[in-house]
Amino acid sequence: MPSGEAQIGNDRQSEREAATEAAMEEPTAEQVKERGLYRSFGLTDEEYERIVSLLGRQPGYVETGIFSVMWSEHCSYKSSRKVLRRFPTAGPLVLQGPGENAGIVDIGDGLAVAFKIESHNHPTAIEPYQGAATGVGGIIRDVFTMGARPVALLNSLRFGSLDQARNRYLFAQSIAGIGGYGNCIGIPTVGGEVVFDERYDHNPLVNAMCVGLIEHGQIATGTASGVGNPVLVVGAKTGRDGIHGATFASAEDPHAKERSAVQVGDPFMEKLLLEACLELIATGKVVGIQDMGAAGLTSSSAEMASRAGSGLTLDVSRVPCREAAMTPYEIMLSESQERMLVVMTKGEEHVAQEVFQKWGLEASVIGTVTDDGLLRIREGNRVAAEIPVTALVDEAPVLDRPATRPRYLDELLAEPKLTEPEDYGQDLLRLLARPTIASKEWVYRQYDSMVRTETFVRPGSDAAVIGVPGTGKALALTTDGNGRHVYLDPYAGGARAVAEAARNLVCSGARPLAVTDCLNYGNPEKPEVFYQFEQSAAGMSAACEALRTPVISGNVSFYNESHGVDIYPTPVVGMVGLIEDLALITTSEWKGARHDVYVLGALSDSAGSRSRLGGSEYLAMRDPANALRHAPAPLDLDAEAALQRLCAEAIRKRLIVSAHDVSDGGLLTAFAECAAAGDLGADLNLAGDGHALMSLCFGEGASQIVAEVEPSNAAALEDLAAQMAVSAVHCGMTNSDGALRVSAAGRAIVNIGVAALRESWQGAIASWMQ
Amino acid sequence: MNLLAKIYVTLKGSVLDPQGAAVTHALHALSYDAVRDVRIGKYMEVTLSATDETQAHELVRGMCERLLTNPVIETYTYELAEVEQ
Amino acid sequence: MNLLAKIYVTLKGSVLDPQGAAVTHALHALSYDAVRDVRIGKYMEVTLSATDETQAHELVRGMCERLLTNPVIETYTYELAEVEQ
Amino acid sequence: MKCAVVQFPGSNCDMDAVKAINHAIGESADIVWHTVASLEAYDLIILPGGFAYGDYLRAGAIARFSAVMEAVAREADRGKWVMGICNGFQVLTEGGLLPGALRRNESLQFRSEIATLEVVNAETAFTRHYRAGETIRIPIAHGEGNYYADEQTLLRMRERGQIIFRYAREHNPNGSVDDIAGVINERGNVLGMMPHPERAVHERLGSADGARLFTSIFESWREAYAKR
Ligand SMILES: Nc1ncnc2c1ncn2[C@@H]1O[C@H](COP(=O)(O)OP(=O)(O)O)[C@@H](O)[C@H]1O
Ligand SMILES: [Mg+2]
Repeated sequence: MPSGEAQIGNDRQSEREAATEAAMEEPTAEQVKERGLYRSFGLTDEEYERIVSLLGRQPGYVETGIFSVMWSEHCSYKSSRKVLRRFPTAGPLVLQGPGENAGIVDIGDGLAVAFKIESHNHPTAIEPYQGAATGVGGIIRDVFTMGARPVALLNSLRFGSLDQARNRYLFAQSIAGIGGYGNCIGIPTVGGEVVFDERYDHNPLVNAMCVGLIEHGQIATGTASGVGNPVLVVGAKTGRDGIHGATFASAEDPHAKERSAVQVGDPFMEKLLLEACLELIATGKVVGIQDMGAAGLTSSSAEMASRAGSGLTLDVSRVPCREAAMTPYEIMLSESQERMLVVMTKGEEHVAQEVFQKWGLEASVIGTVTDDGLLRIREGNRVAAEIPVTALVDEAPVLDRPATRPRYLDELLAEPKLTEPEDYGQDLLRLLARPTIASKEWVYRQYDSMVRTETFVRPGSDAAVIGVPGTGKALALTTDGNGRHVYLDPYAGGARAVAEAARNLVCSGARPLAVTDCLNYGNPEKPEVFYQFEQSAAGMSAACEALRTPVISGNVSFYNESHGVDIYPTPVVGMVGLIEDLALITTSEWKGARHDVYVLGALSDSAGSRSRLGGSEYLAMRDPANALRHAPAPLDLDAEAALQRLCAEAIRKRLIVSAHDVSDGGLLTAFAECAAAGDLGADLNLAGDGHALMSLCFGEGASQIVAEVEPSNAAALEDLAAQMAVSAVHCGMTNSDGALRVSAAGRAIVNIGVAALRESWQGAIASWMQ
Repeated sequence: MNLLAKIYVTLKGSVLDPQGAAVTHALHALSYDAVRDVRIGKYMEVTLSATDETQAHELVRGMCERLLTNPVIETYTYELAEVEQ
Repeated sequence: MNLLAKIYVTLKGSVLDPQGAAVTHALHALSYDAVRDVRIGKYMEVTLSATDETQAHELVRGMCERLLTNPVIETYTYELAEVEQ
Repeated sequence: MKCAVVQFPGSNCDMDAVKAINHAIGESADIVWHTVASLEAYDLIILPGGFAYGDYLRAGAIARFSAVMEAVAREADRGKWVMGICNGFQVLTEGGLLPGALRRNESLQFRSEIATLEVVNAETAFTRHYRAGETIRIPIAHGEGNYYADEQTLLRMRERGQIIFRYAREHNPNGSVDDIAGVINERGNVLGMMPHPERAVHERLGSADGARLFTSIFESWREAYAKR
């Protein structure tokens, strides 16, 4: 019987190479310069010269590695720093703004909410399950490192279109990874969004958000103060994972990928780490604590010292390693997951060791806090690196990237000329089956959204709602963003992301508190991309001002480009709102038959419909070739703010029983979602015909909310709206005969059974994924 | 000819294997102190038909690289044997 | 002596293997029509020390039966080989 | 009634179980760490949901060797009530306190939703407040809930009324044999179920149907206590 055996050569070989490389003598400072090694780390000649002048000598190999990660885009925010400074970040409730691992907002009762969003786009493109999973793991650490108990997760996702097998693979695996991590660690994943567009074909976006609760007195920070205080590494052992992940997040160099082996997440380890860290922080013996994310020990130690204006001496030979013969360089740059850096009060290191032992984890003292302002790395008695902390952090380059308004923006046309559909209902069914519009149940049923038993509104409504134990209050949570709109109008698109997030919270009965943002863009070295970045950030700032929601944390992801194509500029807004009374919780599905249906917010103005087909998913469906050639609707922030005030007040007065914001897919989609989710039909009337009717039905971009009102409250709602000078248009009534019927100027344009609506909307993604 | 490919997929040496680590721990807790290390991977039995061995090797390598493993974190080996029926 | 045990855990023949079925489907979708069937199990590499081979066999069997497999649904085979160091 | 909720490294529904007991029957419950050797003091022992030891290898496989599991087996032998929810059910089957095994969901996906169940046997200490044949809604959240037992075992279980909950016909979320969602041991004091009754104790959570498991056991305890 013939039998064969094959060994796959190249992987084994590259492992051997890596091992020999590690064992090799470390290059000298001279060689780093002569051979231009710093370039392969991503440093420019200019940056190298700057390092030489800051140090007053040539940096050694380890030092060069440390500078390269600290000065990378990922850690230094060198391209974005100047722009981010313009965000409004202050507010009466802000307890911690940007700059720490997560922002914190006061919610009364001595409690606060900590939250942050972060991208893990590049790792996901390479290994979607682990890339997405470790993204979730990282953002959870950012929250519990503040002393907060993580209570909810959200995720904002972008993939290429599902007709490509590769995209289906990336999508399925990312969802599995997100669920795999959150489910295991026991934090409910309660919301998010998913958009499909070929612009994300090679650059999927995975942005993960974590929300935590904290008592005011328990807030911990990432500071390394107090000379002589011990520094500990706690949690997982260090391996050769993802070395240079931060620097090479953008590199197209194949060696870079080889080098930065993908990190594998261990949610079980993180669950133990989470419990141990919270227990440790509660002892009051922790001086500072910071998670080790990108650039691992290097960035965590430099940032902790920088915040305190102190120095640190660390001995890498005391770091517990998973692999043999790891060099100082590798230990400093490893991105192994599930680790934290902790500074304890001197003499209390045993407290950390006891707590960690209970949870079966290691806590090893690796150094001390000094007052000389130096990050000094030893390997036993040998000094491997000695760098002023200020040189790494404060002196990191800040760039003034040129911004140029892209030509396409000046070539945009007004509304497209589409023929009016014979049957609006058929177009609505097709629209509901577009993966971007369709129900995301296929996604969120893979997430445990209920663990902790505080999830009062599960995924599927405008925002998720979770209870705040012991208070009778709740938090509403959402993420929103629409890259196509931002592409077509960067400023208004940025503003709209904020407005939409706030509107989702308001529709749920909440008062928006603050924003965390994840800014995903292409290559910032392209002036057109930088323009998109700058303008959309400015638009977000304006909306944050108008809606009084300061930015308290965030993250930037650049270089989301492949083959010269940049993704849509995709700022994602994560927002948290406070619901003062559980009785105010409101959801989007219709609740009962023979209720009045209103649209709050103007349907039209002097220029016709307030919505526009430009930028809409409907236009992308009807005429994909021209989807990017028409301007979207302008945004009126004053009108938006007024609309939100009305909705909030109407909910507070218990005038409305359901509220749903009108967003992707437009007004008919919003009606259909209310109907499908509530299993109720309606008989509705709209005005107009021709193009105006089409953009009213399918256009996007206007500030509108669909509200359901019991007849006995209809007059009160109309009065309130008049008083607040916001339009409230009565469109008709819900019914109990299971059909959604819409007519316009006496003509029936939609007549579809609710079951059929639901089938198109709910089954679409599943049918792609079979 | 009909063949059985036995495919062994393992995580690359430097990639963290949390499952293996947990099982090592558990074995130690059960007093299997003699155990130094555990790595956990996948084992697949694929039955297929091919015109000859060369083609079979090609098929198996192809499916391993395209679907059955992710070369970023995994490696594989396999054995191929003719079977009856 | 130092040994490497290669352990193969598979679902019992009578137990459905949905993962294998899914992979078979996926392979067919990639036009690997030559594939008849796929069964998916676990592959474990356990390095251990033992005084002699008999003891090693005993150890490996013990850990398979107590922890590494669930006899209600799984069976296993293994190979044992001496290794250096 | 003295209630213990066992906490393994990786348990994550432990607090939920404590909260549900408080809410449904007004009793407190102790969280008991996996190293504890005696559970003598308790009337009801709950093995909660979660991912004990990360569910690595097989769900429940490592946890069942915890010191506390010997105590659980001992108390079960003495007739104390033991209830394994989700991961707890997996630990009980792995440990041999309940028949069968839980495999990966047929869809190969984790599934989280509110499931519709049929109460098959309402004559146990855990289910006396339900009606046989009644339909209830209880959340599920698991990736390995696909119950399996061989034909012979199933036959025996059916004869002895050991099948307690089934998923509603055509709504089996994981492919379990005979649509089984929850089973009991022969003696009737060890219950295992994949759905999470502790997540369904008031309407705000989407259903209050799970509360009756706790009230049933509470009444069983009161009766037994009154007899003593
Ligand atoms: N990736 C996801 N994870 C969890 N929930 C999701 C995800 N994508 C969408 N959802 C949920 O589906 C519902 C609809 O999402 P979306 O259409 O984006 O709402 P909206 O347009 O109101 O922001 C929301 O409740 C949302 O939280
Ligand atoms: Mg919405």
